[in-house]
Amino acid sequence: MIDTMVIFDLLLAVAVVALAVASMTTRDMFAAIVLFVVFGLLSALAWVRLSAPDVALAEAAIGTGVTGALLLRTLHHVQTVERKAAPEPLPVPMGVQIANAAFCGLLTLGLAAAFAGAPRGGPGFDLLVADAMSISGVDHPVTAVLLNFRAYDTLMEVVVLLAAVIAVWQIERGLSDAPAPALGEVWQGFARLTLPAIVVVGTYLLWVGSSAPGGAFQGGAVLAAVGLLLLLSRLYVPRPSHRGAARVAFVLGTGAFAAVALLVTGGGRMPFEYPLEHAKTLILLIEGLVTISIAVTLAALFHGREPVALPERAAGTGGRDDA
Amino acid sequence: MTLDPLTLVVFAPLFGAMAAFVAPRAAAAIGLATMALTGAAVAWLATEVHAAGAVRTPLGGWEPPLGIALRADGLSVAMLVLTTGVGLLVSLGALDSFKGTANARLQQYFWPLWLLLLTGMNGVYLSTDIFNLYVMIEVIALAAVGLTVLSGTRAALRAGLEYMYASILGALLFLLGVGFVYLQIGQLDFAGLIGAEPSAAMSTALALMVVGLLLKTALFPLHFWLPSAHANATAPASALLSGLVVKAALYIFLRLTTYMPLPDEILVALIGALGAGAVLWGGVQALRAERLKMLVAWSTVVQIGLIFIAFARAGQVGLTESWKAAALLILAHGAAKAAMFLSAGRIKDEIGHDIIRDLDRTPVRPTLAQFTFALAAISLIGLPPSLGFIGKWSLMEGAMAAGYWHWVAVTMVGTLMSVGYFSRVMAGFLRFDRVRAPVAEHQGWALADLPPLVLALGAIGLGLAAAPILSFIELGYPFGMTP
Amino acid sequence: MTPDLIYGVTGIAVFAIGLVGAIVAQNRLRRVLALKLCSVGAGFVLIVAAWRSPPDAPDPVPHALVITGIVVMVSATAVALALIRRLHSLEAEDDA
Amino acid sequence: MTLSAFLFALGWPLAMAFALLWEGARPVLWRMMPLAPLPALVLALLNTAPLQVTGAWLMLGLTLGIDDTSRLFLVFTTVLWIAAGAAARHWMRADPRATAFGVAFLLAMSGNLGLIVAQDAVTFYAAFALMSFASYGLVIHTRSDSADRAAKLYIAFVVAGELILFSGLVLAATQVGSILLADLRTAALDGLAVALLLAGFGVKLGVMPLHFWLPPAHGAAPVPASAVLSGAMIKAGLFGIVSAVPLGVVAYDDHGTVVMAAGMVTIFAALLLGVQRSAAKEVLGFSSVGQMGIIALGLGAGLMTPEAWPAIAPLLLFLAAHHALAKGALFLGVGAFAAQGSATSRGLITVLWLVPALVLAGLPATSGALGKEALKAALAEGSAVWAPWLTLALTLSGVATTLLVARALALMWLSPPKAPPTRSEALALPFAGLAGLSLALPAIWPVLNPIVAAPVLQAAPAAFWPVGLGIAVALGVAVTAHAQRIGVSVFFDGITAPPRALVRQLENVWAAKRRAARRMGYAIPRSVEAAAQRWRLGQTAIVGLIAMFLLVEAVAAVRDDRITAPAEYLDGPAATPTPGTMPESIDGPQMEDTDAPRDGVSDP
Amino acid sequence: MTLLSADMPLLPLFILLTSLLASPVLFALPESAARLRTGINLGMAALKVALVAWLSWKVSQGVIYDLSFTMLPGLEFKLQADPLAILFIALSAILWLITTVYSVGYLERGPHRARFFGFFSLCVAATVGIAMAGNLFTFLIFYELLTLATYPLVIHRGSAEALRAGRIYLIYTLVGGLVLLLGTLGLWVLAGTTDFVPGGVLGAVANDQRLAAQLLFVVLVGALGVKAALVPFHAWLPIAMVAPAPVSALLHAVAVVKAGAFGIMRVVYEVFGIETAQVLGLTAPLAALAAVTILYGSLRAITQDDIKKRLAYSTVSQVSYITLGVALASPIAAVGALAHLIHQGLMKITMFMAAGNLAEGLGVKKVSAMDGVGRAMPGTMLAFSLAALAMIGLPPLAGFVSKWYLAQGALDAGAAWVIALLLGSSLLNAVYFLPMLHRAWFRDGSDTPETPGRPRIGWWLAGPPITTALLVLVVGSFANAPFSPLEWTRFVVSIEYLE
Repeated sequence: MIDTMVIFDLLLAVAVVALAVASMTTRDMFAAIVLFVVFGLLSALAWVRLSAPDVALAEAAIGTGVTGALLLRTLHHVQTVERKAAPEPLPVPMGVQIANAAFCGLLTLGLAAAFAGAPRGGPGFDLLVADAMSISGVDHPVTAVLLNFRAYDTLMEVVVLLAAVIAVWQIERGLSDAPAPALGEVWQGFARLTLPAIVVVGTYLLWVGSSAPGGAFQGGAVLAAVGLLLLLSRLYVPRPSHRGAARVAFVLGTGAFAAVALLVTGGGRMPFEYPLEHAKTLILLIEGLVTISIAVTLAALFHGREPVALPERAAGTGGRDDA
Repeated sequence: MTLDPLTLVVFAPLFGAMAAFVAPRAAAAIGLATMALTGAAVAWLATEVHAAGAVRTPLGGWEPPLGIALRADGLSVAMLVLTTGVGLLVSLGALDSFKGTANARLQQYFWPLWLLLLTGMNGVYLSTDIFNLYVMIEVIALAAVGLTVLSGTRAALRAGLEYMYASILGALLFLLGVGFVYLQIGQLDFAGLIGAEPSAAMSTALALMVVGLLLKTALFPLHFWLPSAHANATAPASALLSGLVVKAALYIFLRLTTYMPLPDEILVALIGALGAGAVLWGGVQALRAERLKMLVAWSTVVQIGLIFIAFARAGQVGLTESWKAAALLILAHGAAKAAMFLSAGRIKDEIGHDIIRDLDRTPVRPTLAQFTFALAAISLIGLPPSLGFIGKWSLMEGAMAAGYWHWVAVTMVGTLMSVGYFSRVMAGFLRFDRVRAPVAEHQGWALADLPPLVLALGAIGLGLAAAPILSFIELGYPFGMTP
Repeated sequence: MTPDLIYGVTGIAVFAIGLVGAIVAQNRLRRVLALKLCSVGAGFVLIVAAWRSPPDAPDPVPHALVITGIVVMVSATAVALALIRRLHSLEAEDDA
Repeated sequence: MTLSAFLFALGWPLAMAFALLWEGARPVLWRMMPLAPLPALVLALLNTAPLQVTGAWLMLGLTLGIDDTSRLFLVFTTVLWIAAGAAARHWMRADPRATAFGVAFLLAMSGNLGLIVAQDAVTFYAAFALMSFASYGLVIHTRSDSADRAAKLYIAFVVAGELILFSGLVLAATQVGSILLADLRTAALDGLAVALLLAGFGVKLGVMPLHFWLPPAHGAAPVPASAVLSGAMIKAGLFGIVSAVPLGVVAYDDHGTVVMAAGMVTIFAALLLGVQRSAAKEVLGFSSVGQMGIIALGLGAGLMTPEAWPAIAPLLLFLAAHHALAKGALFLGVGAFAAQGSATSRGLITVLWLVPALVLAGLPATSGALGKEALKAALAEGSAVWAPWLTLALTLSGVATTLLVARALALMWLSPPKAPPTRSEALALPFAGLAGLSLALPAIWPVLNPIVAAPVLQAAPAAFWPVGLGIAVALGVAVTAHAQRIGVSVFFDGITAPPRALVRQLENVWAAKRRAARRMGYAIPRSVEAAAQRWRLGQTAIVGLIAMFLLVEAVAAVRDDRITAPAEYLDGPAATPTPGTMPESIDGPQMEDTDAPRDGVSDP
Repeated sequence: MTLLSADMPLLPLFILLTSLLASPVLFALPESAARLRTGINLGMAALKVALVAWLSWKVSQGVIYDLSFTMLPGLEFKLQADPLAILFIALSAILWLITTVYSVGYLERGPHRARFFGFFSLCVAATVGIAMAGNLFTFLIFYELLTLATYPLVIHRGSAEALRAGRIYLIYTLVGGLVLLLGTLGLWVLAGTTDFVPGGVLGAVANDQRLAAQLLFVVLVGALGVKAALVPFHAWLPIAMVAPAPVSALLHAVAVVKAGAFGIMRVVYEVFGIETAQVLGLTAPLAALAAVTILYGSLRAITQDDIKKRLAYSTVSQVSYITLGVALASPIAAVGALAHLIHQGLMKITMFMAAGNLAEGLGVKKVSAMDGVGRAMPGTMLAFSLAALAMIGLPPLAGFVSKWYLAQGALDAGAAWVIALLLGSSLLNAVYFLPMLHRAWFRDGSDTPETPGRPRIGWWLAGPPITTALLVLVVGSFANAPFSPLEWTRFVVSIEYLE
């Protein structure tokens, strides 16, 4: 039993490393991204093996799914927007290459040695978490950590997401609606069928988060998939008039999270110190709103540019409205 | 409501950012109000720190190591004051700089991004947890990149992308370091770091985190992304990036090396040597720079190097003292560089270009901006009585007392080079015989000249207040020093 | 030969591969990909560190950290990709 | 040693003189010219003891001989004549009146040598006259107007001098009743006789106010003649006084006062008059006058205080020799200088010329300084009233001499004297020989006569400043004069031109270099930075730095001297605190409480 | 109300502020507000003179003014008004007033007047600060401020030549400042204080670390020697002559070179202490350096045809008299040196203003063009002549007094060679000044085209040099009167040599 599992682990590890190398070395960028997606899924599998199903879910949904989609979308953009052949990158001298290789080798050795020398399975936060679970308001330890013990980190994580969407809108501000990838007719039908199912899965994931693997991020990612499909299938086309709502949706989770964190201080508590009796409710509320925000934000990140009214003259030519 | 200033300092700009994002038309007003609120919070915090030495808030009531605590001591507050003060003035400058309908959209994005940046920086200065720091530097990174590319020009985008790569890589190195720390000691808060036995994992963690931070703070030779990023951003963004953002990583570096001392004297010397490299190479590049903003950006590289020399100048043994010199230089550079970038931006706006060799070919002389530039240069060169001078004095004094003459020599060479490159610019300002048209002396005065002037005067005048600043920084013993 | 050792080494290898890619690669997209590999590698190390040999449950805190890391990374990736897209468009304008 | 030896020594040059009249013998004779005084020199060197020979039948009872004084005189006189002869041989090579010169030269030589070995008044007088009158031929040799004038003056003084001398000698001899000089100088002559003797010899000596003939004559005569005139012949006056006047026997206060005053005046008046002259040799002539003033000081002191004379006499002798060699060298040097064609060789001659010049001026440790310092010491034993003034005068004479010599030098360059066509280096040899001898005199003198030399060697070390001051003033005057001659601004332009040109050249080179450096300074950093960007060295640096850190830390770990966590943090918070019950954290008291320094390393 | 009490402890600060605060106001004034500017300028200058007079009176009565303010732990910003400081302040205050009058006339209708007068005030403030600095650290602060404030004045004309001169000036003085920083740090590290204390603070250190103390002296004097224009650091001074006449006058007479000389004085007397300096064997080399500078400056002056350059080289020479007097280590020589600080200021400012008038009124900038200018501008040239004769050292003018004391001091110190030096220098002074006077008074200037007609020189321009020339006469003639520079100097020396 043990042996087979070790063999499995070894094979999986080799596969993960090989895929990583392959995604770095494949010339074709599309193939590289596909390899990367496979790599991500196998990594998630490995994490399941390491008893981290929440992380595995998040990695599969966000780290691999959404990231892969973003990469493909960008690749599509890069490949469809015509430009002259990019100037050949100048070759880096052999000496520099050798130095790079040598340093990286040395570094890897050092990291590996340090890892080998470090204690594993040593005392972590296990006992602390176990002690505090009872008053955390949730049953699932990871969720407790995310939304209670280290809620500040999580808040800031959502802030990062918010910053990202603002930055992306800012970067692509005024870009005309360049041709975005769209699904074919068949796939559109498929999308219509699957959408309700995905919504259900996402909501479920959010709900179980409090007691079992799952939670806001995973749920948000799955719901974001809905958004992706809507966008791809052109079932939903962002319009300038939707901007206000979108902005609200982006900040909803962060705002609620932060507001709750501050408002609980009204009872003479620390920020983020949820009153025990309302802890579960508050956490669920926050999770729910954050899930919505995450879903909308991820979808917006996929879509990229801020929906703007296109000036007629510039339609379709990639002009800028604020130039 | 038991609101505490620590939380408010982080949350005020956060709410402000969200509000400014949701209500783009009122972004400027919201932004200014937020700045005022944050300023008030910082002031409140300062009084508390002044009274109590150090204050802390365990968030969620969870004490570290399980939870995360916010903590403020003299150094944190000094950094907060710098950030808020410079930020406020730059914001005022930005108001004028983004005037006009063409820039209305810029303004809409500037405010949320800047306030998020402020959130991140304030968070860094109050944080006591290394993973939290990782998240914070990511907040900073994304907001900073957003600001870098605000101008939307090709050069800015290229520089911003390069900055982004460097930022992410630096953060990931830091993250792996965090992983090693957890691996070894199972804790992530500063207090946990203090008692850690030396081990391979901790050393590796330190190496990864330090290099990650050096990359983010752009210490030579990891400065490759900085000059073009800072030079191509819009003026207020440049001011924020150069004056404040690099300081966040620097601050983390300083904190970290207090709790996890560099394990070998050689490493301290190495850091100093890199600083010397920055001073010399940055100086050379600034001397040959063709554009004003590029020159100023290279000067940032120089100043960062100087701060690291200050850090290394007395060796591991004198770290307690070195800190002060480094902290003073950080403050001095923050104010002076922000002033310089703002004034450089003003000059560019008025003249229409910032080619140094053609500065004297225009009849337009934005006198006040040029004057501000000169004042900022005084602090950056380190002429008395500026804060830069006091910092340099502390640096050289420590180096001399310890007999490290090479650091003294490098500092002096750096100073001379800074005289060289800034006087290139001044000569362009003050030369009149290449202009045929009558020179309009006071042409180009604007309200936007005021913030940089205040900043520059602050950079100079604060030198007179160095003693109180130093004693304030020591509140709460951020350097573990016994009085 | 426990899973934590295997996957720990795997994680470090992945991080190193990503690092090499990040410093060597010239293609903008591949550099993003490389950074993502680094992030996964760092995640491996944290999760391995949290692992306890069964039947002990793993430490949940690192798991939470990795989830945070994943979200942060996707945000950063999105921004980087947006930059790439915009830059590409602008350079295409130049060519035109 | 017999009379014949003396007669040969004296007759040899006489014979040569007559032989010169035969044309066929002339080339050989000219070649032998330096050898003419040789027998006399041999005579002097061989006879270390006093010697007297008589030829009762010759003249009024010819008495010749050598004593300590005359021997030394004979030595330096012959040396000088040898050198002059050597110079004359070349100087006169192409001269149409060479024969006349040669005859006069040899006759004068005979006379000079003769008077030194003469021991009776008549012989002495005869030799003296021979020398004096023969010298007329030397003075007038060039037949130029100036030579004519000089010769006229010369002959007038010679005539007068001879007359006075004659009367003096006669009077003295009458009073003493003997014509032997030895008797004259030990007897108590009366004042008149002494006065006449002093005046007669004084003319030859050139002490003021009897000096008028001397500078023109020295200036007019050909160079070899000037050398002997100045070096040897005027010493005859001194020799005469020493030989004939009863010094150290009777005190002649009045005479002494007069002589001393004359000497003092002479020293400085010679300077004032000399610097106005426009020919180098004339200036040198005045310098001779001035030097004789010093001699006169000694004589005057001797006249006033006979007790001091034994101390003074050897010094005067030494000074005479010193002046003879140095001045002879200077005159010959002028000739040698004039004969040089190129500026380089003139420069070389000038450098060599400075040797006797400085010796004459009294550069410390040279004969001039030694003699004067010894003289000061000796004079101090004489009149207490005069002593300080004498000391001062002697000291300042150094300044005066320096100035005169400097003037001569300047004139030599500004208006070089004419020289006949001759082998330029041939004239340099005798000059160099004399110059060397003048420098070596302090070493040679004791060999010749240790007793006489003793006081000289014991002389106090001299100060440099008189010479230095003289040089400084001379330079100043020269610069000023030059500046005035060519205009002040032109002058300053002139002196600043070479350095300015140099500076300009350097500036040009520097500017070119700087431009190049500036170009490189701009180009190199740019290209290095570009290469660094292109090769992505920054990226490499990231991994490089990490690797370096790890390496250093690994090494430190192996060495096990790592810097560990700060001491006072170690007793910090508990490793695994429980939530809610954690009273302390990093800002707890642990940091304030401890007094230990933060770093564990420097713990005392 | 203690601030306004009879003693007014903040009096030194007020004196500093009269010009320091005037500066920003002057900057802010629009170019056209000429009258207001002139009013502020003259008012502040007059106020300063009055305050200085009061201060002098108080100090002579034994009141001690000492203000300090901690900048870094143990390191104070310190102002003190000791008699030595008063000497320098009085000079700067009086000459500021006079030069301001002159500048107003000189710059009439010129460009950048706001900037000019702003920096001008700042420059005077820096000078006052230098004078009152109670420690080397404070001195350094004002020393650098002086550099920065004079730079815009030097390049005021904004031409390529001016900028080149400015760059050279800046390089010399900033490098000097940097070296001074090094020296100050060294002093701080060695002695633990940078205070100026009569008798010095380095006595103990000099025993233990002789070499370090000697090195420190070289560094400090070298740094200060840049501004004092000691050979070989003098090159900037003649080049800086492109500045407008009032600036040259101020640079040479009051601010820059005097700051250097004054600093050397402080360093020798109050950092090292004259005895310590002697023990360390440092005074003789300093004297030698000063002697070389004196001769070199004079010799270079002779060949200059440009009037201002000739005056500049003359300054190089004359300022070193001060250094020489300090280095001779004799109280009498010190009196000479200090008196020369004042006297040279008066003489040189007269000459520079006169030269400025020549250039303004007649366009005469060369010595060779000075023929007959005496008749064209009798007042100015009389002033010039008086100052020149004073420079040569003719009694009863100011220059004679200081030279007399220097000579006496030299004998007192057993350095007879200085007499020769003084004679030689006076001779050279005569060589380069008398031809100018000869040309001005005894030659016909018919060939200079500008001469015809009355020159356009008003009283704003002609008055100041005449005033200072009269002062030259007065301070020389009444040298022994109470409160004359000489008397005050004796007072100062009695303090410095008492310890």
